[in-house]
Amino acid sequence: MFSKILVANRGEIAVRIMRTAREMGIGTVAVYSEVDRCALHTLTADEAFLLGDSDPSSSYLNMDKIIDVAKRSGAQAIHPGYGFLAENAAFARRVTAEGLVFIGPPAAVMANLGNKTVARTIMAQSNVPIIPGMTVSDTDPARLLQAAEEMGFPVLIKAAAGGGGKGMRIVHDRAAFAEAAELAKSESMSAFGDSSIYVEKCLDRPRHVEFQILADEHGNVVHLFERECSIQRRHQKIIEETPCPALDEELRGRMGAAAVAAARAAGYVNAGTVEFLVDGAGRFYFLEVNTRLQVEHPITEMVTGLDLVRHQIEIAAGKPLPFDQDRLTRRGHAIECRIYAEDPEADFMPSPGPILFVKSPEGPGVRFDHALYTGAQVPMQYDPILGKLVVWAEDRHAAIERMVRALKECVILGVKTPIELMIDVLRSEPFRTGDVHTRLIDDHFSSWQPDRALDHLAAMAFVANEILGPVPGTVSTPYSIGRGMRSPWQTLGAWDMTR
Amino acid sequence: MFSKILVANRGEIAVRIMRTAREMGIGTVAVYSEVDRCALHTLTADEAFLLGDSDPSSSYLNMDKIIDVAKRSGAQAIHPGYGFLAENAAFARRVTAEGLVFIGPPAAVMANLGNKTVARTIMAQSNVPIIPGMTVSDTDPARLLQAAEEMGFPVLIKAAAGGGGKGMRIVHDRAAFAEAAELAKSESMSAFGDSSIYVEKCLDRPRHVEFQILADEHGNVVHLFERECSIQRRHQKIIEETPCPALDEELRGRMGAAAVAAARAAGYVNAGTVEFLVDGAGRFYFLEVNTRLQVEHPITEMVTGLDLVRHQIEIAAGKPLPFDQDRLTRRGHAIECRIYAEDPEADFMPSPGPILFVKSPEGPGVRFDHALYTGAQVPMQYDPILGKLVVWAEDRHAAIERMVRALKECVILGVKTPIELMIDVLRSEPFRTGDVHTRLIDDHFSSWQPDRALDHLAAMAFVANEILGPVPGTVSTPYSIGRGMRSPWQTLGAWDMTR
Amino acid sequence: MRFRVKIDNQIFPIEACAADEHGYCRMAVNGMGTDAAVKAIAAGHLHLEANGEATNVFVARSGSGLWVWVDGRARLVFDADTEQRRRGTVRREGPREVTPPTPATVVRVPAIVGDHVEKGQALVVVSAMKMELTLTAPYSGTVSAVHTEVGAKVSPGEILVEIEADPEGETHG
Amino acid sequence: MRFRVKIDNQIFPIEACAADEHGYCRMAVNGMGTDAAVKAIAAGHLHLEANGEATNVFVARSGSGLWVWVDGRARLVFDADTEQRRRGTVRREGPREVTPPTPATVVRVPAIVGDHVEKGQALVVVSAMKMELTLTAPYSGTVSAVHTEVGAKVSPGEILVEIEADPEGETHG
Repeated sequence: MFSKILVANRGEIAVRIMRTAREMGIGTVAVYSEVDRCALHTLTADEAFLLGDSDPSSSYLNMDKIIDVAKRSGAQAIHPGYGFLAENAAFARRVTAEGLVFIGPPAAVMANLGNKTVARTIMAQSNVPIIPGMTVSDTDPARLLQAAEEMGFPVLIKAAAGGGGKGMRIVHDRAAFAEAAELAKSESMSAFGDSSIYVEKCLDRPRHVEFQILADEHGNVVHLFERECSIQRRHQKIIEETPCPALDEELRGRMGAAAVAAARAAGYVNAGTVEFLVDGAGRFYFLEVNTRLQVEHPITEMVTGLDLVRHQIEIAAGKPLPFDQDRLTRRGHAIECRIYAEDPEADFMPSPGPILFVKSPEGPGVRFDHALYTGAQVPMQYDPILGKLVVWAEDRHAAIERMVRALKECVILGVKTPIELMIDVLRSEPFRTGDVHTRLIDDHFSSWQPDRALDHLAAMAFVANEILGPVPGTVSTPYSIGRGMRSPWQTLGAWDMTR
Repeated sequence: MFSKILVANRGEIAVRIMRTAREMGIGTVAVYSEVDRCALHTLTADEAFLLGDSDPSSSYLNMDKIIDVAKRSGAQAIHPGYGFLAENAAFARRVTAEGLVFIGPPAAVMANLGNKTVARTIMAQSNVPIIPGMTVSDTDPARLLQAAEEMGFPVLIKAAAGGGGKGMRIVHDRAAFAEAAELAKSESMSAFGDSSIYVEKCLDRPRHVEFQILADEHGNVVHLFERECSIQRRHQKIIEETPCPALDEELRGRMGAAAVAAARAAGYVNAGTVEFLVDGAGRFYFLEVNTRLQVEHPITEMVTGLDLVRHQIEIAAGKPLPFDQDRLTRRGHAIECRIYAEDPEADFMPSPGPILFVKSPEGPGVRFDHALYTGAQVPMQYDPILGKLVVWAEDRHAAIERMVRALKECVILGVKTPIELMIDVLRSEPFRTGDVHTRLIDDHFSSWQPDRALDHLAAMAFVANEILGPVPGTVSTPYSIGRGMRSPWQTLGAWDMTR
Repeated sequence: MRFRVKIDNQIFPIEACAADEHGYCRMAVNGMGTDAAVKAIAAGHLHLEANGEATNVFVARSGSGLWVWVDGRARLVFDADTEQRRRGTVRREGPREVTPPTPATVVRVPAIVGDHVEKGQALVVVSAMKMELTLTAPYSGTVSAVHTEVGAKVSPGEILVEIEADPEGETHG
Repeated sequence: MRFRVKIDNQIFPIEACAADEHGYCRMAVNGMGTDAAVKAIAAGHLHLEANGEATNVFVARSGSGLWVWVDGRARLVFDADTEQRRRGTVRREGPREVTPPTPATVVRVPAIVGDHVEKGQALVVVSAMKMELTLTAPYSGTVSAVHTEVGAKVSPGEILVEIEADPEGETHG
């Protein structure tokens, strides 16, 4: 086993990985950018190294610097987390070439699956059902439009290199196609360094259901059941749950088998996720393989009782999986809410700034993976995820109620968050009945407004605070030492978005 | 289902019960004493009522006042937690007579099982093995001594009405018997209002293994597997785990069946615990039934995936158990450490006082049920439990490492706690190998001293704090408004105990 | 003591007393029939009882306002009188200027000086936090100046495109 | 700057610098070869790097001392110089008086005026937090006064039983 690993990431996922490493007796090395000198991941590691300025290309995307730190610190392996270099095959290749271990799949597998059209071809050859659409990417507007017209609108434009909704556009008619394709290409270029896109048939209100897989170097592959990830905004998941209310045991079994087949077809090793779309008739289609630990991995941990990061590290160290498919069981129901610094009243615009007060929810069945403390800064340079609130309970109904309770206990002041919206979504009829699909937020919450019923209580609390005086210890301004500047983001709430 | 319940308790257990009630859509009513005006349970409830001054007899033991609050607030049921009135049959009878529901077993069952000698008789009649000893309690020193001599020293003197180590004394020889019996009678009288005691054979370094049971009003009884509770100090559990490393499936099955038989023999309803002693040869003996929710119930919740408080409330509302024995499974390993305000260097003397700083441990597989906040007071009038730190993981080894990690993250300043001792116990050879018994702390840690290896770091932190100045928000003195006085307990660390 | 408290665009007139011997500050919202008693518990933590129900409220000062958390809902709360003085004559009628809502990088500039644009038409596309945002015309008119270019780093308040508004009533196809 | 810091009975002489531009305060323990850099992160939260390893340290002021949490270990830390001045000539030789360590209620009083008692013999039994504690004779001697009775509420510092010590060397069977 490794004695020291480097975590090439920041925020809640870096902290979460370090906790498991610590429990395994493995030393932890953090890397950080200028703006993250006091970030929680920097503070949590046994050792921390400055990469450079806050631009991702100078820090968390800078392969040379990260590999240099790994060598200087004596780390034997690198865990990439999610985002940044996690699905960068060139990085995985570099790490291996330098004699270090990449905690993730082999670079070649990652390259194949990272190209969405290559992945579609591999799956089609292994009889894993794929969504109707192109299997070769393109940049030429005319050929792309032609493909779109052949399959019929609406279509989805997707980045060949991408994932996570980056570079993705729904196009409902021919007129809007050209500008959407331009935008998708440009976003794809800035996110992945590659402007290749392709066109897929857009299914009507599909469910997004993914299967977690674990595969070792010895040919063992298992799936850890599904995650229902249909609740999205801006094509990014915000609420996930497992089990998926729409799957029966028969369909779950078939999809799990398809996920394992997909992993075997790709030669997969380590933890990964096979994403499917499921239509109203219960037909499922391969969407993509995420060759990393997913943001939403904790709900799988909750229902299976496994620590996925521990298994990632053990697999990377060459150990065989300690269980086979028959030994794995699901129990209860788990839900995750992603807590971003974003404004649900302004189309989920990021809302970075200082965390003026934070208090984690507690009690039975609650886990909050985060990188927050009172006085921490949420920088504008990176993905504005603050944390992931996860609950599990005996059944879906109890899990929903537990999540509502936990969200109400999840106090975050200083930046906008979707917590209030999430409470309303969880309590909504469509969510309660399990009738979820990828357009649920758009269909039911696009003009969501905060409930004003308790505003008079907030007003009275304001008055009490004026009368009772500043309570000892209230943080009025963030500490200035070694912190980034106060960004204009924090006033974002007062801006009307034009988009 | 009830629309409102009263929680007749304080501290972490009251907060824990309220969280589940809230998730079930049930309103919560707290009761509190003068010193608990700002206690977390008082603050957590939807409504809170002052009972009276801080003496338990004026507050948490005052049946009249508690029943009056239940009626005034419109609560339909009372959850007694553990301790205080939880095992008081007269209280359960009063609650029922007043038309309210007692969330616990019927009064008559509680009375039978509360009398340890009656309980021993019931079990013996149902072929549940009992420890050799008296089945009739007594107060006469001569007859007690005679019984002790007949079974041979060492013997245990126990309170007939008691539990939890109160009024219990080990006697190694005839000479010490008389004073020990007097002390036991006096302690039993003050704790339970009854000085009856009895004598039992003292087993050599037995394991204390208990089985959780759930029984509904419809004759269904299940067990939720065991808890190993051998790690004790002052005859009180401080570290519990499940599964018990010493049980194989065959013995677990026989003990589970005996626990269910014991529950059936007693006519048990609601959640309860059947305690056994297990000797080195794998023989097990009935010890007692705890007719309440146990402090250590969360480890069972972790490995079975059930919310015991939810099931207690549902059973009390007349619902049948939603599962039978075959549906129940164990998974992984859970450990609990009880965090008391007590000084492990001074024979675990209570150490009440102000909580000057608290920070809960977080991350995967960690749960901290507590009633703390920075600025809270730990009053001297009540049991000094601060919280219960619970972890679960895939196996015992991972659970131990996770608990060590969590203990290190469980920052509590202002009162003495056993956290440091617990880290050392968990890392000790006897605990690691699973070779635990009720004398482990006495045998290996009776002269425990803090490890001084990191004291120089604490010294440097002191200097930094002097130089960097008081960090904004540091609480230097607790807020004076509405708080109890600063008790001399907080200086206890400087006292040498004479006992 | 009397207060006028502002949340969003609503004003709450509140009459409050000094703290009592248990530290509770009692108050009522005029015209709403809601009484409350509020007590300070710890740093940023208040306990509020209103109409027989209690809840924990968390607060944090932010500039001239106070963030308040009630039951999962965060509000930025102001003293209405101070706020009014501070804002003075500032018009509050929605964005009239083409400026990014966040620090961002310009990726495309469809606006061309002299072009006529309709309200809502794309003028500048910026990228921030790996997302693209389109800044559109706040009203119909003619582009009179473009102050940015592809690759520029821009900040809120910086006017990227100026538009000379159409005369009232005039429309273009 | 020089400090003498006391934990338990150990004195640590420490030489420290003012904070650098990143807020780190650098220091060394004289004679131990341990360098550290410590930075203030948040209320009660410091970050400490020593010999290439970092850890989070939590602190809280308590009277003249500072509680410090390092890696699961809580220490009450004092400035040794202040502490010495404060303690002055106070004798530190263990309990010499029969007084409860905690507020408690007296449940039994075996001590009788005029009795001779051996060191360690039970004098008063008190009850606190549902536990019984036996207060024993701190030295051998003759009970000269009993200032309490069953049922009394007693506090630390209150002398419950006075004992006239035996002359040195004298023992009783």
